Amino acid sequence: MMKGPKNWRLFALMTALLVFLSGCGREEISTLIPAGKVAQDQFNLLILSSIVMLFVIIVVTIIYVLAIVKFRRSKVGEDMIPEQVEGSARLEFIWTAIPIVLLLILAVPTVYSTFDLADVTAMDAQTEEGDAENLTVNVTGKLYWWEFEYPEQGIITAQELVVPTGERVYFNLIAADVKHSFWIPSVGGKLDVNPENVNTFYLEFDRESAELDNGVFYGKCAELCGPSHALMDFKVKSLNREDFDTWVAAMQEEEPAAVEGDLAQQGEELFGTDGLSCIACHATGGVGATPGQGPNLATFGDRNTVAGFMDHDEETLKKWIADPQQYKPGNLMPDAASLNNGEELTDQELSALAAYLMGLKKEE
Amino acid sequence: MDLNKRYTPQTWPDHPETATLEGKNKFVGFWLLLAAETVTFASLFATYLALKDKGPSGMEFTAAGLFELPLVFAMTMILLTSSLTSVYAIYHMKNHNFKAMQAWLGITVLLGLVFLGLEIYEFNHYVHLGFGFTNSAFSSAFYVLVGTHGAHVAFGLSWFIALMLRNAKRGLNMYNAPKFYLAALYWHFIDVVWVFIFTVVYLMGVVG
Amino acid sequence: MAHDTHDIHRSRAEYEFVKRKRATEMRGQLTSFAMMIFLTLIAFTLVAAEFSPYFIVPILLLLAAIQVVLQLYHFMHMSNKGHGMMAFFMFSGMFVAFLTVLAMVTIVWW
Amino acid sequence: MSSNAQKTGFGATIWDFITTVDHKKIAILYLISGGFFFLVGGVEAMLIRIQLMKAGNDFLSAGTYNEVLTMHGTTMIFLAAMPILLAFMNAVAPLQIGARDVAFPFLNSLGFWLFFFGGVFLNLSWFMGGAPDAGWTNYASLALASEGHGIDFYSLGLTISGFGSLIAGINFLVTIINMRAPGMTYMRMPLFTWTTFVASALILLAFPPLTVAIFFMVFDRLFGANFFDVTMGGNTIIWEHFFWIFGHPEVYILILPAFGIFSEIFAIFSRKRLFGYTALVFATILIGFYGFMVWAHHMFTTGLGPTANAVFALATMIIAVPTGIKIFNWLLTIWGGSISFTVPMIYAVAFIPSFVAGGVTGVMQAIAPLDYQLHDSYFIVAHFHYVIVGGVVLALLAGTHLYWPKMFGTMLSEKLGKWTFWLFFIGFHMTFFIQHFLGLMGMPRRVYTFGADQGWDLFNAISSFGALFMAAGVIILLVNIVLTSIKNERVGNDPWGDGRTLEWAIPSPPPFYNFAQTPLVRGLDPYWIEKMEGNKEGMVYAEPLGDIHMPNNSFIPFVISLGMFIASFGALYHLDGDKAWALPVLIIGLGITFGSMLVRSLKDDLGYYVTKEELIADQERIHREAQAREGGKNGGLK
Ligand code: HEA
Ligand code: HEA
Ligand code: HEC
Ligand code: CUA
Ligand SMILES: [Cu+2]
Repeated sequence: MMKGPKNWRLFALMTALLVFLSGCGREEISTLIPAGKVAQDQFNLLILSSIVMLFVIIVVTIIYVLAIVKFRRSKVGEDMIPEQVEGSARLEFIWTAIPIVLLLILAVPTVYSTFDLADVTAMDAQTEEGDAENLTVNVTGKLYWWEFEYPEQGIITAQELVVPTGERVYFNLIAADVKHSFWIPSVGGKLDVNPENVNTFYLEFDRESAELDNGVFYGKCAELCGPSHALMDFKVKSLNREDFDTWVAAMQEEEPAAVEGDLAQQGEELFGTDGLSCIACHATGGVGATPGQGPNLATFGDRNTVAGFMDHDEETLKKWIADPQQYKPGNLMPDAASLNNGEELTDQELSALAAYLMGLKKEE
Repeated sequence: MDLNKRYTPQTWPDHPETATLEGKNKFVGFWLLLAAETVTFASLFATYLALKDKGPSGMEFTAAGLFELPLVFAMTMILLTSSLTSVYAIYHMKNHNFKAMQAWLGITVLLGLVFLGLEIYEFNHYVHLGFGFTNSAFSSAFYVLVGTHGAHVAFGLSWFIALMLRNAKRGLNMYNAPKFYLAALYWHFIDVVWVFIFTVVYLMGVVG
Repeated sequence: MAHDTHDIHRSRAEYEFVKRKRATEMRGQLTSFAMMIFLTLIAFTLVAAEFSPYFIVPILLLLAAIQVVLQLYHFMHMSNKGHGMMAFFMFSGMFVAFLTVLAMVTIVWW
Repeated sequence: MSSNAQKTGFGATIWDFITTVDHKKIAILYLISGGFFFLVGGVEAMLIRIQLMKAGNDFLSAGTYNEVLTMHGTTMIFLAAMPILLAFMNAVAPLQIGARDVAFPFLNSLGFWLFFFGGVFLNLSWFMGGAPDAGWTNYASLALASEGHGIDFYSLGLTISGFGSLIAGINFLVTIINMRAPGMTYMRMPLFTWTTFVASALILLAFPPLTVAIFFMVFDRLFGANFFDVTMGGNTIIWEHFFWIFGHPEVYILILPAFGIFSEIFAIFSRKRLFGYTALVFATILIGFYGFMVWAHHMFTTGLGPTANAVFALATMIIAVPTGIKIFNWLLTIWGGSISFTVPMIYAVAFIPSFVAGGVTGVMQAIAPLDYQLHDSYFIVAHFHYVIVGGVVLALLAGTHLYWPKMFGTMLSEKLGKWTFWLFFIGFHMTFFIQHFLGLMGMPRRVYTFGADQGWDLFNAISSFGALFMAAGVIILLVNIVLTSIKNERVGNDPWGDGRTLEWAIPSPPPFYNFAQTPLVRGLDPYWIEKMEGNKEGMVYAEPLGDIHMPNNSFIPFVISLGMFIASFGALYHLDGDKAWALPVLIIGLGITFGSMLVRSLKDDLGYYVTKEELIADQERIHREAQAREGGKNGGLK
């Protein structure tokens, strides 16, 4: 509703400060610290409706407190029989009319915003050269992880969404198994990820995630989808357009960077078809890959987390590979032993895999 | 209320179904049940419409290709007629003419049985064609909608039969008159549902 | 209280009168029945004649609606006195039914 | 041949309750079993709060948490809140309209036993391979994917108890339509009866869609149908629609009777006629009516499109208007009254700000674009616990205190009652107020754990701490009940001293035939009118003393329900394939059910008469007991 980016950015900054001071959550995830137009619109609605509601509560409270103070039996006398009033048409009218007015105040921005936030007509717009004008990301929700496909750029990644700042990014959402819901609280309200149909909406990212404490926005699955629903997190990196283009270019490189170090090379071997066949589920290249059974690991080294929510270090990674079920109950990755004919991997083998995976990077 | 009290056409009240409080309660309660049934069937119809012709890719059967009208036409005529015969039964009930009522109810039951037989034949036929319950969302929705109606028909018939047998020797009294009346109401309701089934499922299905 | 009915005794004449009234009513029912059959015939004929669906479907639904009214009001006597509450609940039921069907045909697939 | 022959002994009492068709005893059955399930649901709530007490807690495993969460919601809504409300409806509504009984005593009993066996069946899932784990909403894609039999327990259990609710709904509707005493016009009915009426109408029209959807679920999971199987052309959104076409009216089924209870309380303890009675009645009807047109506000993020979202957003907001009318009329009822702060009244007074707070957050959620942020976050959890706990549960607690003397003939301790109130009330706000902010800070609901890096630790700890207070309050209530039952001081007709409606004109507890003579109602609040006119009897009569027709007790409702209970096990295990006993069990169960139904319809059951002589004797006994009480101590408040 607030027009003009400058104007509302200031507003956003002010409110963000305000809210931050009162300790309303972390900036990576709080809806109270909006970091994009959609979240900002919604935040403004929150403020507007809160004011209206506060007014309602205050009116009720005043009447209420007066009544219970003035008319307690100890005050009016034990034997007092009050007048048996029937009602009052005028009062009925007043308390029908005023709420209606309040609701009308809410109704107008509601309808406006509902249509505004659903406006994806520009999604398929093309430049004169026939390129897409806007960035579109196809999101697939899978049992406890997220896949992000950039159809125009021909790249696929997982767990970490990378987006440019300052422009609309359009999303196509679909579930591969059960229903999920795609939510980046500080950037904008959620949309369900249904198994039967593609849902479409847009978001705008107005802050570079590098400015944040943890360097990423937090994304969540907001629809109960099984035991590990709570852990179906993803992270969002918003880069300025330049950095974003660099990232895309790096992803588009056909040749994966050479694997460095003996340990990592051993890891690569283990990862491949001659080893444990991790590659059967996990692609390691950004381009040409098809949607996979497991997350694309091309950018694994750049990530902030393992499996979307755990610390990004080798120890954790080793533990995860050895026994994923322990950390994310019900997820679809087999433990390493079962890939290794029932034998536990040695610590050395795990370290090798970890070293290899940590070396998979696209950013510098 | 006295079960053994004998009535003659002259002492038989105008509305025997609501002449006692019990009767009136049953009567109102039954109408309410019909309102609930309306919502039930609406839910089934709504689902059917949403899932019509939906199935796995390459699905073989759609409404337009499957349904055959002559059979449905016959079923419709039979059920409509049975609705009329049950009206006759109630007409005689109100005139306190027990024999005639039983006779018309008998006809109603026969027609109902034929209808049910045809429906079973129809389902059987479809299954043999390969259109089974588990084939597609469409098939599930179709069988559950029409099957639920069929189950209602079966229940209505059992109700009629039970009433006729139970009261065969007793004649009409204040205790069973509401029951006959309600069974007839139920039968009409089943007919109403069928009107929508033949319209929405079969006719609109064939039209496409 | 109201558990027992008041006994009524009608004179022969009264009885004959009521009986005649019922007979007339019964003829009305027959007419309704004839109409139902007729409407059904129209419906099936329309479909057999293969007109355009846009033309047929609304008519089919209209015909069905008329049949329902006939059933409810003539066969099920919903117009009789003392049916007010029942009619109210039936219509409420139909209202919910209508909303349900409307929702399922409009906003389930998109 | 009256059946009030005094048999004693524990076995006889149990048998009496199993076979009873007396609405007052059925009310007690509902109260006990609903209360039991409330404790079960409450323990589940405590487990939830313990698990979420701190970040990364491992008190419950992920799978178990989902089961606890699902069973908490399902138990509280279907097996605790609704049955306890049905208890009060049974205990009070027929008395309020001057009826000797409900319209269908037999069905009343059947409704209870269906609910009971459905609830037991659902809870047995804990011991038979796992409880349902797809949330109380049981969304289809997850429900179909759920392993084990949890979801099947949910489907079959709710089907059975759903039939029970439907029967109860029809029963109350017919009772109120047909059985009102002479002079009790619709516009003289007490508000609790009115809300019972509208809530029953909602039950009548809202349960069928749920039943249908659950049948689809059963067909899909157990018989290979494809309603929700996307790969076979099915559609999971159908489930969502049906669930909420039922689910939204369901929350009004809960809140309307609660409104009714509070309406009674406000009038009684302000000694004042309800302000704007007519407006209150029409607001109730309107809420019921709108309740059917707003369900998609639970689906704003499903992707129905902006048009649907906008329409449903506006429709939802409208409900604030009739609800506001009620709030303000209550305020004006106590305004100018003489307010006595008894325990029920404290609850009623506390209800107003709590419920308004919950209601206004509801309206905020109705703003569709804002709901994109709020949906499935803890803000929602805060909203609905504010309306449910701050509205419905407070009403249940208030009603328990208010109607306890009428149901059991003895008063709960006011002192302990106040302890319960304060602990519960403080705990309630502490637990749920803070959850609004958790939601706004990005915490999704239905998460079994959360990381320490999300900034939610402190608020969750506070929330969990508050829940302890609620538990303490509930435990004191239990103590209160035990102590009063032991003391068992008998009370008279009108223990609160300011009763206004017919139930306070007859003894506590009322004799099994309720009214020896049917009362004649001369206006709104008939008992108050008679009292004010100095009528010692408290009633004028519409008929002379005469024989009263009563229904016979029956064991059949229990057996019918038991049959369905047994059959459900058969159905549930039948498709495991390796259990040969399953099919026979299914058939035997259905056989028992249909067999006993057949017995019922073939065997005439004409009831019996309480003769005039027996009545006179019984009235004299009641009179003697009252005299004795009067001589000793005056029961009741003063
Ligand atoms: C007793 C139960 C109860 C009651 C009474 C209500 C009452 C209302 N509810 Fe609530 N609701 C639930 C139980 C209840 N709800 C539950 C259980 C859920 C979650 C289900 C789940 O997902 O598991 C839910 C979820 C829910 C949602 C979905 C949120 C989401 O999942 O995204 C919405 C959205 O619109 C909503 C809205 C409302 C509204 C507008 C009211 C209104 O009726 C409130 C009206 C009252 C007032 C507004 C206060 C008094 C009025 C005044 C003083 C007048 C002046 C006021 C104004 C002008 C604003 N509710
Ligand atoms: C009537 C409805 C009702 C009631 C009364 C309550 C009452 C409570 N609820 Fe519940 N709740 C729901 C309906 C209800 N809830 C629903 C529908 C959901 C959604 C489920 C879903 O998402 O699917 C939900 C979800 C829900 C959640 C969210 C879980 C999640 O999303 O992950 C939480 C978390 O705090 C919660 C907490 C509580 C608490 C602390 C209470 C307290 O008020 C409870 C107070 C009661 C007690 C504390 C009883 C104490 C008993 C004892 C101490 C026992 C003593 C025992 C003996 C002597 C034998 N509830
Ligand atoms: C059957 C398919 C499958 C195989 C084989 C498999 N994985 Fe996975 N893997 C998955 C899935 C599915 C996930 C996502 C789990 C989740 O987050 O719910 C995953 C997640 C991961 C992650 C975390 C990804 C991230 O983005 O944070 C790593 C690392 C990983 N796997 C490594 C391996 C290694 C190493 C092997 C071989 C030893 C392997 N995987 C074998 C399916 C598989
Ligand atoms: Cu995916 Cu929750
Ligand atoms: Cu709702």
